[in-house]
Amino acid sequence: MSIKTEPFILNMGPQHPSTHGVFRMRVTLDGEVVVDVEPVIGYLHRGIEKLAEGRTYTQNIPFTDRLDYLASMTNNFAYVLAVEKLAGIGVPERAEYLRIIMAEMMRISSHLMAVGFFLNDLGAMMTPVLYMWREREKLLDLFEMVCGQRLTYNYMRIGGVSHDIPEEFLPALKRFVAEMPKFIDEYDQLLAENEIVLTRTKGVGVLPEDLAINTAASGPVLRASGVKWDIRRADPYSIYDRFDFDIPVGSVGDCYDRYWVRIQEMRQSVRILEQAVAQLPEGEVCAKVFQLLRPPVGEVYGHIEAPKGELGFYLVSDNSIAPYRFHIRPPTLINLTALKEMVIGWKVADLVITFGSIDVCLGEIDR
Amino acid sequence: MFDIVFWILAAVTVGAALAVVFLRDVFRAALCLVFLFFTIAGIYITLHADFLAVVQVLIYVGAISILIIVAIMLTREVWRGSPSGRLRIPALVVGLLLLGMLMFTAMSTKWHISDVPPQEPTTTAIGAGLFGDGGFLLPVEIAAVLLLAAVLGAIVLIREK
Amino acid sequence: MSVGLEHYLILSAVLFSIGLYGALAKRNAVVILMCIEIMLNAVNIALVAFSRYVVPVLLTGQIFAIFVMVVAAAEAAVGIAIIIAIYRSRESVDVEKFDLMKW
Amino acid sequence: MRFERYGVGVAKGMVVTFKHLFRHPITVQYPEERLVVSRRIRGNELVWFPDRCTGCATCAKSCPQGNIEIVTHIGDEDKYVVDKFEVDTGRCMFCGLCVESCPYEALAMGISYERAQYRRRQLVLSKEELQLSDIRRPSGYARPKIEPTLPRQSLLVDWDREEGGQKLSRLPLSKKRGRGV
Amino acid sequence: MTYHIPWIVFLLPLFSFIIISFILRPFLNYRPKLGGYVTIGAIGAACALSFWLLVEVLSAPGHKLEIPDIQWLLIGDLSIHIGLMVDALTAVMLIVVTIVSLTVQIYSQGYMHGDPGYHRYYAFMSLFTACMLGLVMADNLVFLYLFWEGVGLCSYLLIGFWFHRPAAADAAKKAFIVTRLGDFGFLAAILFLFYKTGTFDIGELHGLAIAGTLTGTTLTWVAIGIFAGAVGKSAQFPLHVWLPDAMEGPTPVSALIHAATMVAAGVFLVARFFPLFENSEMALTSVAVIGGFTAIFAATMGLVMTDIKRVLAYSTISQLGYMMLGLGAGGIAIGIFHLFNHAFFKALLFLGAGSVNHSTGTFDMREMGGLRKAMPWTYATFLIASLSIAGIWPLSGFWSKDEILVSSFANNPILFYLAMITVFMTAFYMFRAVFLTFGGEYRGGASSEHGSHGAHQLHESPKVMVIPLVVLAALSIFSGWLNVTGRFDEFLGHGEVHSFTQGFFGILTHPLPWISLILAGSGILLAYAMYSAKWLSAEAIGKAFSPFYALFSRKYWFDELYERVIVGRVLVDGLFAGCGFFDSRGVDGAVNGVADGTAAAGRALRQAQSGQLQVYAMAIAVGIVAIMVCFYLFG
Amino acid sequence: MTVALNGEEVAKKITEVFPDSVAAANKVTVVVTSKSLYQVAEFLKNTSGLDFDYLNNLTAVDYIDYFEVIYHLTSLKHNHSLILKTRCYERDRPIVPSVVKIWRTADFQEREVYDLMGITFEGHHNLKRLLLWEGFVGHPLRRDYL
Amino acid sequence: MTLLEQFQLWLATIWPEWAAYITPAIVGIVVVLAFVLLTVIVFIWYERRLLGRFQIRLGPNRLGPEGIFQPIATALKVLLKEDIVPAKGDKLVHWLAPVVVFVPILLIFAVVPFDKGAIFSDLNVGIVYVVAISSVSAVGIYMAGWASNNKYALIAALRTIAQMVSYELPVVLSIIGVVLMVGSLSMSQIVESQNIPFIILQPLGFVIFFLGTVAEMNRCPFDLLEADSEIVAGYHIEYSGMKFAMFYLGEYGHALAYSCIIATLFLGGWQGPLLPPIIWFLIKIVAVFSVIVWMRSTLPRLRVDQLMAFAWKCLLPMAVINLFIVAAEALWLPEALPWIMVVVNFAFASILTLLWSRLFALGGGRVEV
Repeated sequence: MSIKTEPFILNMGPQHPSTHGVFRMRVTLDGEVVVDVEPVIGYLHRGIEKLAEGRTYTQNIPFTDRLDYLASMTNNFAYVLAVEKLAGIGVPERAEYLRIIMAEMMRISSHLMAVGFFLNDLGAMMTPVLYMWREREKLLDLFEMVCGQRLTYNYMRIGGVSHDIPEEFLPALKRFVAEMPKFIDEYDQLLAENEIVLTRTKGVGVLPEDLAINTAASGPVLRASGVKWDIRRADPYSIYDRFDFDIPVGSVGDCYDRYWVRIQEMRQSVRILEQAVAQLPEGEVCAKVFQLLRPPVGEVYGHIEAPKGELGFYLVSDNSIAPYRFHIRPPTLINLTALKEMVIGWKVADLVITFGSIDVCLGEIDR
Repeated sequence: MFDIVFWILAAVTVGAALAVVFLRDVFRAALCLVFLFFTIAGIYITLHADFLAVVQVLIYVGAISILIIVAIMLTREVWRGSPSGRLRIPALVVGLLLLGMLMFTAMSTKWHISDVPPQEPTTTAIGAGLFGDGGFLLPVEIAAVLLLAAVLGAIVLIREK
Repeated sequence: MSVGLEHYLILSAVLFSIGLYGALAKRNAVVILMCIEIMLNAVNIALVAFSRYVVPVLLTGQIFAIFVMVVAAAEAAVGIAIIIAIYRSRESVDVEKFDLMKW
Repeated sequence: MRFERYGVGVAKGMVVTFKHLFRHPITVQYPEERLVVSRRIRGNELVWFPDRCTGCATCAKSCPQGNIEIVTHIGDEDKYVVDKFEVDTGRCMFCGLCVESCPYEALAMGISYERAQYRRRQLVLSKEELQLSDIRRPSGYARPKIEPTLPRQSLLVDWDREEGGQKLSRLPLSKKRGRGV
Repeated sequence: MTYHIPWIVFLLPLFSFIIISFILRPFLNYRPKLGGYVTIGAIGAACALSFWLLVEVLSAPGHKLEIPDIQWLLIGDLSIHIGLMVDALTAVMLIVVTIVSLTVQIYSQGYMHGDPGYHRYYAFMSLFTACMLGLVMADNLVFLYLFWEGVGLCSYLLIGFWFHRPAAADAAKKAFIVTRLGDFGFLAAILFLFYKTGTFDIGELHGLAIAGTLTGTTLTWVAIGIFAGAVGKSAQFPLHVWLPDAMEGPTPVSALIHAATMVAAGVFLVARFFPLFENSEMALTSVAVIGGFTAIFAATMGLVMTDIKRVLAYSTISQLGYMMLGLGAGGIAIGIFHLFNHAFFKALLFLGAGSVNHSTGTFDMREMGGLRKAMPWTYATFLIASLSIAGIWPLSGFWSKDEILVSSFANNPILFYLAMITVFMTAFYMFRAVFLTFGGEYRGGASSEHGSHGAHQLHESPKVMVIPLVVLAALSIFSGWLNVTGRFDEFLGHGEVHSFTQGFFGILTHPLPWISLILAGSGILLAYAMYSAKWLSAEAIGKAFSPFYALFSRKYWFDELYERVIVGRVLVDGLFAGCGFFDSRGVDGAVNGVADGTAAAGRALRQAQSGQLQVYAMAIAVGIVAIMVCFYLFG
Repeated sequence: MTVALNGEEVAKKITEVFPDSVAAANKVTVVVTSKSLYQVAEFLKNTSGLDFDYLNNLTAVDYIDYFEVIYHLTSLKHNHSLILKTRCYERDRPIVPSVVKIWRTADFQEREVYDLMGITFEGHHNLKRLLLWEGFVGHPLRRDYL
Repeated sequence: MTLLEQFQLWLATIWPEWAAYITPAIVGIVVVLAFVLLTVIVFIWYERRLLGRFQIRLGPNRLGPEGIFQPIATALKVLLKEDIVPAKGDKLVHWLAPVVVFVPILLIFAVVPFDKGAIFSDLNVGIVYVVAISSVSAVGIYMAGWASNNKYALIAALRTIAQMVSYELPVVLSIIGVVLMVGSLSMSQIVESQNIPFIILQPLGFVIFFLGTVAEMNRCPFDLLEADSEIVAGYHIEYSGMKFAMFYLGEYGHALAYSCIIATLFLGGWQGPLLPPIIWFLIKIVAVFSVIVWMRSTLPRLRVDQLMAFAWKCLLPMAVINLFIVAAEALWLPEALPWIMVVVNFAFASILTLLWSRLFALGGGRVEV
């Protein structure tokens, strides 16, 4: 039984605590029930794709930092991989390991934020966020130690990484890797079994498997829907084929599965870190690459498994020092495609958590 | 002491009632109605009916006024205001006539005023009166059924076909 | 003259008449409902006043007032339900537009 | 919602928060207490060494934003004399590419992080302002020689480290007041 | 404490109904079995308490428990009490009802498994059991009538349980309407009785009848009226037509309601008012005659039916006729004793049929066959019941049926001969059913239609269905032995010592049992010859007696008679048309004249009806003021 | 490891069903005419053995003479990939059929290309500007936009 | 005889009647107001500090010793802010709403017994008075939501109505359980009759009352009116300055008031050994408040339909059952053996919790549109 009401339109955002940035959803509500959602984006549009056409390949690296600013090292990684593929440049062994260490640390850091703010969207009053922030701060300390910044790292270089790690880095990382599983257990204990969380998230915002594939959802969102697809395994880049890790897969594709998949991926990342730290060889960290790189004419699409999904760079070179076309395939914009299907019929509160469970980053959506 | 309180309350009550009738903004009229209910609770206290006063607040302020406010919201007639209809003048005449008659009756009748001081506290006495021997047990049951029927009826009326 | 039964009765009469005027003259159905509530309250005042001054021992008037409140609650619920139901079909709560009972 | 676990899940969570009630807070009482920043910190300023600079403008070319404005004329000994060396730190994104590209180590990142100003204009640093001074010191970013001279970074990982059977619940901090470290 | 037990016995199933339908409702979606457990628990407890009551009654003086009444209604001087009475008759009926009900409910756990209306079924069954218990324990006519209609209602609901099937819905309506005809007589009798005596209390009525205050025509009419109710409910001629159709309900329902308990309520009713009947020769005779005639009449139709449940239905009608005959000819004890035994073996037969259906998916005997091997337990129990109903020594049917034969022989020889023929027929059609169902080869079941029940899928029913069969089979064997020494008759207050109460073997020294045994044996033999050994061709015999065959198989055209003649001609063409004529001309003419005048006036007056609430309210207010003014001016 | 299918082989398969649809093909890419794009896309998605159910990326490049719209396809089932391209030559009003009905994911990406590159996707249910506001003049990612 | 009444009697011997009537009233009002405002300020500080510690932060600690003056600074800051009224809002109602929210909360303290006799007015209908008065603030919240002319505020206002009305029922039913044991509606008598605190005698009633009041005062996990992640700040989204401060004070005043009521009804009020009664009372309200803060720091929020379902499907039936049990025990159990009741009630509480957790689901939530 429902009482007939007239639908009204609510502008959620661009200033709203749960839009994780400047995102706007034009929501049509019938009472509290969501009837229609239309994402309105572009508030953070900076035209990076156009800017990049006027800068050298190296100069573009800092711009990639500003895409998904919660995982900027991964963006560096994807970009330099694409350029290396375009120009055919090899990377020293140590640099490969360092890149993977950084990428996995970044994944943990990004997932910590995602899970924390997802729980905050559920109404858990900052506590999970602050607990997870504590671990993220430890990682940021390490990043700062390596490259001097806490948010926009600009660490990867074409042909390797910019600096070798300082000597106190490895002990600190080992210590982090040793204690991190304990903290993940604590997060699980904090809210993973909480009845309120289960009720709020189980069965809510379901993204069915076929729709997930058809909307090209990627990353944890795709895996939560039950598709075992991880580019690290499916199309191994860098040296991911040397590591032993599992791909956690959800079953239903609801908010809880996405939450669960992220928690499990953190555990797997810790596993990869353990192996990488143990195998880290000595040696050079950067191949000799000419500063004003001129890759041969051609095009390349390089994609990696970023924390939020498949991050792709499509580069076209005309043998000049700047890319002819520089296109970014942002994972979260594409993950948002199915938002409407996921939330229709649910309440406003479910819209918020479904959006939170997709884990968007507006820097990347708007570019 | 009670006299002053009564006069103040009576004046405020009548003022609030007039506001309910004459205010154009329906939402404000409803707020005045809430206020009216409050002052009537005060009048009950001057009549030594403390339990009734609390019940007045509980039922009228806590429940009925909220119902009315929700109704105002759902019908969205606030901005159209509360105009008077064609029957304004006849209604005024009839109202005044009735007021005259009632006041005449109240003044002219010889009431049998009892000298017994009022009971206090009234809670136990009302309880005994309602549920005790020779009380109003059956009317209470009927009132319960009435409420149930009203709730069901309201639900049936409101629900979509 | 100190306040006595007559004062309460006159207050009740005044409130009742105001309520009656409102119920007869206003066009908004919700306001009419509010006016009916005023009338019921006026009656309650009279009942309690009688109870206080005429039969202070029995409290029958107060008990009656409680029943009146029950009826008022039921009336408010059903009345508002009716108003909303009519509002849905007529898009208005103007009683002058409610002429379903005509002929 | 079915409380399939009779509220055990809720209770577990409450226990976790209760445990945290007795852990030491990780808050740092800035500005009285400060964390020691990384030796490679890219603080929000640059340090320019005029004596080493040849005016080759490699830094200006490598800057993605075109922030570095450098004007030279050819002076004695056929060397460039730098007339103007201005960095607009309001537009700078502190990527460090200029520092990395400088062949003579004439440019370095600063270690300061309290460089807020009231006017945008004040963020444009002139040749004089950019030079080494008490309040403007270079960091070890891409300058391996400077790096070991700086204090060890305070790490949150060490927050509850046990040392000699005793639990450190304090971060290693520098308690010095004033700007910079 | 004893006084509470009847109430508890009555209230347990009622509460079970309330719990299932109102309290458990939200859980039933994911705990469907809950309804069944509640019902079985309630009825099991009621059954145990019934035995306690029986023991109490046995030891009570005059076999009657005194239970204080509760005042229910007070209208003027008339006070209607709610009260229960427990005497020997009630105690026996309680045992019958609770045992059969309990076994049927347990059986239903298996039979109704997976039905979407599972809990609805149990709710109705609980309600039925409650009503039936109330009916047998009621101590006044109002209460009795209430439950009388209550069981009718439950019967209606349960026949129409699968209401989406038109046949079931029609059958439910038919049952309801036909029994209402009889109930009309019953109601008239109650009202007449009250008009004459001013009391509803059954005990007082008994007293009045025995004391002779109530005599003559009054008594006869009252008795006939009550008997009309019994005829309707017990499906006696001529109101028998509903019972075969009632087989559209679930089989356990047929077993409980349309075989063992509710249809027997008519017999019980006659027994309950037996003091009234006793004082009216004519009433007693009509009971016997109707009973005897129904017995043979229904048996003839049972000979030719192909649907196993219909065979059993006609057999039920026939056996109920026996009971009536027993009541009319012999007295309470004899009729009730047959009721007692019949309840067990007939319930067993129905449950057996249900079990067969569970396996084959059909009720048509022509499509069964050869189930003996596949369903040994069902076969064995079905056979026991068949032997019992055929009256084979020493099974229970023998004892009660032959007792009826003896008493009718003494009372009315014509009825005795009819009854003797019925014995033969009973044996024949029952064993026809047994041989067709269990003997020979499997003939495909419902597979001829949708192929889901191949021979290889034949299986014994689950344990939960078999155990009630076994329990009932045991009762079908042994329940008759209760009266071997006449204890049962004595208990029910039947004074005279019968020739049939001379011990287990002593009975065989009489000639009459032998005759009936021979008749029954020849019936079985004939059935064997025709349907098992195929010595005689059933078709040939059918052709030879084709007029009879047609007569029997078309059920004497009774349905058509009712449909065409009574409903079509008498009611529609006669009564309704006459009324219609009077209505359209006489009444309407007058009405129209008045109406035209009124309409003209109304047209003038309706201007006042603006349809606006406030105008009316204003009129009221003006009226009040006017009245007050008048009061002050003129009062 | 995702296998990049040989464009020429795939082109052969396509021409078997849709002759005249392939404009060019090389080792990695298949270029189809924009008219037949929708049918070819449907074919690539639904043909067993190809099963390109996953559209990784959709973008466009302005080669001044023509626009090239690029579809990066992957089959999750077989773990192989293909680059599908189409070209449109009218600079004033380039039109390409929309593939939203085949791959729902093209929704935002086509809007983005429309917004920044000015290519109209025929059959898109909601072709509005995505990143820039309504009323913005020009399409910034074209080479001639300054 | 409360202390104020004694004071009044004593005054009447030396002062004229009217002055003797008014003075104690004023004194009482001042004392209660002072208590409320002071305690609220301390509570604000306490909650922020405690919440900080739960979240391994420090919380405000700069102003004064351990930051005790931070609420005052906050209040000053809030007071100095610009008072914004939405242009299309109803200005009068917008102004009135904070008052209507705040005043009833103050009025509740009139019947809170702080000590033996230390009660402003020992009404014989005390607890009904509390329920009646506290339902008034729902109107205030509704007014705020309405007058803001903001869709978020309106959603919050609608939620208020639903939530307050729904949770009032279980709260009142669990109060009746207490009243049945005491036999009086007066708050002071309720305290005096608690030789064993009712939390032990009626654990289920306590849990229902506690959850119901947490919902009534809109605290986590039932804080749907303010749900900042969904409807931003709910009904006070358009408030700033002094008016916002009133809401803020009102919220903490509400928490304080209900802590007092819970302490009075279930924890034995001011009763306790050794320490002076007022200290016991303070300890109890702080304990209750700490639990509320603890819940706030841990639990996420329910969804609106689950919230309603929780009231109607869980709390209400359990409250009814609890009431029946308590009534039966009050009738039949001998007065001398309260411990039997404790055992029985704990057993019932656990059985009911088990049953409800097994049998009741709060519903899926998805609506076909």
